[in-house]
Amino acid sequence: MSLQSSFIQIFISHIKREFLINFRSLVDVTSITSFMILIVTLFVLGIGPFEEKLRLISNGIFWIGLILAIIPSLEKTLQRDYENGWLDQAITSPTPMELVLLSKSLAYWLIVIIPLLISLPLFIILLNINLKLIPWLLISILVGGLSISLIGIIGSALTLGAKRGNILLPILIIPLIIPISIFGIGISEAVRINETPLDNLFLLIGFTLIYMVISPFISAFLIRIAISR
Amino acid sequence: MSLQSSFIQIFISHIKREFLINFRSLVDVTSITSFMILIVTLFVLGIGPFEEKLRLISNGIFWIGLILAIIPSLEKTLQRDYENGWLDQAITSPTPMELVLLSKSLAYWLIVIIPLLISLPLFIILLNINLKLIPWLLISILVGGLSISLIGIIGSALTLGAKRGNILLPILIIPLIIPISIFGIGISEAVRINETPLDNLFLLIGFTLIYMVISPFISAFLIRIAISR
Amino acid sequence: MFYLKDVTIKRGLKTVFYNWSAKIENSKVTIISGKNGVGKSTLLRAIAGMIPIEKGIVKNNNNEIFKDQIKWGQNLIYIDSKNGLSKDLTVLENLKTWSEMRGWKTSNDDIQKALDSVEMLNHKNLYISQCSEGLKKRAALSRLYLSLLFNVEFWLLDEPTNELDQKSVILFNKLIQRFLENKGTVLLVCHELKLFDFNYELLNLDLLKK
Amino acid sequence: MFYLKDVTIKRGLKTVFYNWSAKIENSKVTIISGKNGVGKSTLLRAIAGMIPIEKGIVKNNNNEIFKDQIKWGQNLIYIDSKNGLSKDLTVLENLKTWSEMRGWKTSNDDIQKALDSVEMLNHKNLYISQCSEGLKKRAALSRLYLSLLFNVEFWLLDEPTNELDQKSVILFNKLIQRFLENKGTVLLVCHELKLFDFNYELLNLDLLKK
Amino acid sequence: MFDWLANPNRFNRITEKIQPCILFITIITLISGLYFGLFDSPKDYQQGDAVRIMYVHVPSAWLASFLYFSLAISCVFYLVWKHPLADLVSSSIAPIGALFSVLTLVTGSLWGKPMWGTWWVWDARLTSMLVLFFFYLGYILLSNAFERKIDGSKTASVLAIVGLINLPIVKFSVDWWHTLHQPASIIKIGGPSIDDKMLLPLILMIFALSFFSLYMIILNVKTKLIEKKCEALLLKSNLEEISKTG
Amino acid sequence: MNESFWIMQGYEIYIWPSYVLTLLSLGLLFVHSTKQSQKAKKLLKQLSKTKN
Ligand code: HEM
Ligand SMILES: Nc1ncnc2c1ncn2[C@@H]1O[C@H](COP(=O)(O)OP(=O)(O)OP(=O)(O)O)[C@@H](O)[C@H]1O
Ligand SMILES: Nc1ncnc2c1ncn2[C@@H]1O[C@H](COP(=O)(O)OP(=O)(O)OP(=O)(O)O)[C@@H](O)[C@H]1O
Ligand SMILES: [Mg+2]
Ligand SMILES: [Mg+2]
Repeated sequence: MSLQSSFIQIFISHIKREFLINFRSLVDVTSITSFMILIVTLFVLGIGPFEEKLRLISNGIFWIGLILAIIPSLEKTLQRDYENGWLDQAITSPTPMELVLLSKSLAYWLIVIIPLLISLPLFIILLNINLKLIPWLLISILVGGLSISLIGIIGSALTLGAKRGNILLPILIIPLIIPISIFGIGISEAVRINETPLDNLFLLIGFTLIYMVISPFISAFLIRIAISR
Repeated sequence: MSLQSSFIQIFISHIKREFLINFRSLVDVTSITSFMILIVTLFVLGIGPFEEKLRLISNGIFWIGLILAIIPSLEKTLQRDYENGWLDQAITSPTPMELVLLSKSLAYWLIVIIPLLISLPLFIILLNINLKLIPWLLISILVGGLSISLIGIIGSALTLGAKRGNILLPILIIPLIIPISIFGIGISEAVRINETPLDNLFLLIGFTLIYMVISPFISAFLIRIAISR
Repeated sequence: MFYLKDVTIKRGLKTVFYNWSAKIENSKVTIISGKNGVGKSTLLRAIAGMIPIEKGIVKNNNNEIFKDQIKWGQNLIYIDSKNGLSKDLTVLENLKTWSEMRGWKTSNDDIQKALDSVEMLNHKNLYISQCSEGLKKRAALSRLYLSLLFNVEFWLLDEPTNELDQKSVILFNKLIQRFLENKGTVLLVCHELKLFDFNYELLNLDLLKK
Repeated sequence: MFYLKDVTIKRGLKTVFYNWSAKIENSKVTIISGKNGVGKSTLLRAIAGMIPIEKGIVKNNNNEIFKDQIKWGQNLIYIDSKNGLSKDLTVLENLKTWSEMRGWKTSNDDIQKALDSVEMLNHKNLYISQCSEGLKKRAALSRLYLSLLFNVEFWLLDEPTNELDQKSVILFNKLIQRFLENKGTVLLVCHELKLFDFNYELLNLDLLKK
Repeated sequence: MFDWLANPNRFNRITEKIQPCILFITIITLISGLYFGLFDSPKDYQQGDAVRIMYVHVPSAWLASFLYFSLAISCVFYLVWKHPLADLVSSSIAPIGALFSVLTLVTGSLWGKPMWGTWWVWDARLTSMLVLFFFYLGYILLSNAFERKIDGSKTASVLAIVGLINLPIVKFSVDWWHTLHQPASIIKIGGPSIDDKMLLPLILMIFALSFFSLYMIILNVKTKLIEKKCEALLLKSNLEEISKTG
Repeated sequence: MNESFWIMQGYEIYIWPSYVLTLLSLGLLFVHSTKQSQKAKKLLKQLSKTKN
């Protein structure tokens, strides 16, 4: 029996670590949902709660909420692991940084997605979402959430070693996120106007797959630079 | 001649410090504007770029952009000053914490407001804002920005000591922000439909004044708790 | 005479001091020692006014020090391992903004001398993020020199010598000696007593807390 | 034999080492000393592979160590003042996730022993945010015990004794001695040489860099 | 090919010769382009004289996109083959490209006001140009946000390349987005049939701006090469001093 | 030059600014870069002089 774990085991242990840190209590689980509910509320109040208006933009609000729910917290853990020296430990270990980062983004995806899926009925009520949309919404949240995590980790890594990183981050990340949000909203819109959402869905999946492959490498490359300062 | 500075001097020196930290280079000045433009872009894409729709919600977008531009960065500096021990230094000094916090929020207000005012024409073009709205917009940004800073600092102080502060913050802060955004948007909406925006403006000013008085005390109280842990 | 009488201090849920008393002599150095986690830093932070004292009395020359936090703040410098330096400011800017925060009007000359007292003059324009650990500590300790000019009575120092090289330890010793000449009181947490060449009282918490 | 030949290492814009050479003997302790800011931590981080070596060769037993980062990572433990502990995890969880990250299959028994080797068993369920500075350091050093079980060859330790109390320094000495028995090589940065009761080579950067 | 050019000395030698030619072509094409654009081209039957803005707007738009493409390619060269000259090229391209994207946005706005009655619409072209500008901005800010130039170059290069994947998708998806909602409500710009007389100044201006950019890039790369030499000299004398004084 | 050329069917307030802005910024870029290049060349000369 080898004393050395396989990559899969290391991968799972990383996800476990993120869950330990971020999913400690019920607060953590509910907070993402509450955050999104509040964002939605803020928007609805900002826009004026008229049904026609709301129906026009509910998909947009949902996606922007999703983005705002994932990226800032993802950024914070990466920043924290950088500052407390945990990334130093990871880089001086036999585990490839790419694996660490892939598991981090997957963990984040799960951490955000699970509570959201559970609370989906709530959003359907709040945003008056058409019921025929539900299966599509489920898929697009799943896939889109993953790509948001993957892009989020690139963005955080980009600014980790930079001088005024926290200020730069949103400028760098929003342009990268735009396609995802368009495809995601496109799916819902297509269903709403009774067209096929499949092409948008395939585009979203394709994009996510690309990021799945490149994001760990890019972020690892960037983190090595940040650590070498 | 006294060797001791007056409160006003201390106050100004604090604002100077925040400017030193946060206004180091052109990056800082441009990035807030860029950030808001990108938020607007993201929203518009989320909503669908049709003029009638856009006109309905441009005020909402503007205010949400303002909130998102101020609070996260304000939160980050407070967090940073807590972690690097600077708040310890402030609390073991003869300067009242309240003064420190008031200057911090005012500094933040200036830091965000100045670039935004300069780039207001840009937003007017992008969001197709009616020209007759400009003077009202100016006032409401000025006043509203101040209250957002003041509330933001309460929220950041609330979560400083909390174990999972970063996730809690938005949940705590959004309910406090909602009235501000309602009044702010109310002003613009009133002008749009040719009613008097004065009542909303007075409410906004009144609210801001209240926060101006209570925010430093509340936040100082909260920070003392955070430090005592 | 500075004393704590029957104080109870909690840290989180843990009661670190319970009905505990101690005396600290003014115008002397008292070194607080004890094993890790016994409560040295807690004690210092409590005296500095950051951690509330649940029960008991803390008096300095028969004044309850926490009656007037502002006045107590005037009399005290607290430095711990966190240093309290902004990493986006230079060494010089950090010292300047710190003294301004305390409401002290310092001349440029004073600031220069303060930096010189810990041999940081050459490094004064380094951003804190570019400093080595020891340089950061020295930047933090440069405050002590300034405080000599403004009649501060207490220095509360939590492991100030940790990252210092031998030369800096000597400079630190000198600062303390000057402070003693000014009748200052030093409370110092340290594990390594051999570093100091001044007379000190020892407050060993391991023995005292039994 | 581990050696660096004509290395140039930069930190930010500053060239900290320029065409510099040194030898480090395997299976011994080498203490790196020197004044603040001379480049001790930089050297350690460069050897650990975190800071790139601009020019020059670093070889261990005639293998260029940076050819295979993964293999070099297997052979090395690096601990500095940042500790690398998540403050939202307990001491035990930190040690466990750390060893899992390295791909080590450790039994619960090993983990317990590791914690015991630095007397952290009583504190194992404390969150790092609740630990005193010294306890944090000890939690970080508990990794050293684990590494004894997994044939790690190098320990790179940056000021490991800083916050430790006297008892813990003794425990740390013991760990080093066990490692030396396993033919391990230790590179240790420290300002206070009197703390150690083992034989060591001294690498004084002040003298060497002239 | 790139390796061959990447030798700084050879680069200097070759560019020394062609630089005046480039400048000459730039001036000729610019003047004739301006002449045809402003004087000797017909009014559009729909837009009238306003069409003349096209001769600065479209070349700027075209160059902004083309330069970004070049920037990303040069970044690939830098990251993959690690040639320092490639970085100098990218960092020379970025500000010029950013300028052209701003010019596109501004002249477009100036065109849009008389044509559409509004300074701005959120259509695919304009939105993707705005995003392009932010990629340029991101590249510039990020490459200066690090203490060490080389870290900034590497990080920003990554951004530029990721941006290259994203840009067509942004453009395409915003387009897609529109057709999904409803047919575009604005005039389809630049139809297939364009008067030859309008084509001439357009092409001339495209040439003028392209050669101008080429000239500026070469000039900036050369300046940066010289600056690098200066830095190396300074560093050397510094290090010699250090090793002398100890 | 006849008047209608300058007025351009009332579009002049859009056309002239776009041309002027374009040419102006290109010109400024050119001047700035040339200056920069000359400065660098001067510095190099100085440095290589002091070295020898
Ligand atoms: C704010 C306003 C505008 C912006 C930001 C803008 C942006 C752009 C961009 C990015 C391109 C390049 C597209 C490509 O290469 O495929 C472009 C091309 C073009 N634009 Fe604009 N534009 C604006 C307004 C206008 C207006 C009002 C007109 C005409 C009524 C116009 C006419 C054209 C034409 C004819 C082309 C070339 C078409 C082609 O290459 O396919 N633009 N514009
Ligand atoms: N990011 C940076 N940019 C520029 N200079 C830096 C940077 N980081 C460190 N330095 C400088 O590099 C030199 C070496 O730093 P290093 O941390 O290696 O010192 P050290 O020997 O460990 O000192 P100490 O005893 O204080 O820990 C110092 O002079 C420091 O100021
Ligand atoms: N937030 C907290 N919650 C619970 N317990 C805490 C908290 N902070 C500190 N403690 C505990 O309080 C005790 C005293 O901590 P303190 O930092 O004062 O120790 P110390 O004597 O300074 O130790 P060291 O020598 O390691 O610095 C420790 O046992 C520590 O675990
Ligand atoms: Mg302590
Ligand atoms: Mg060091």
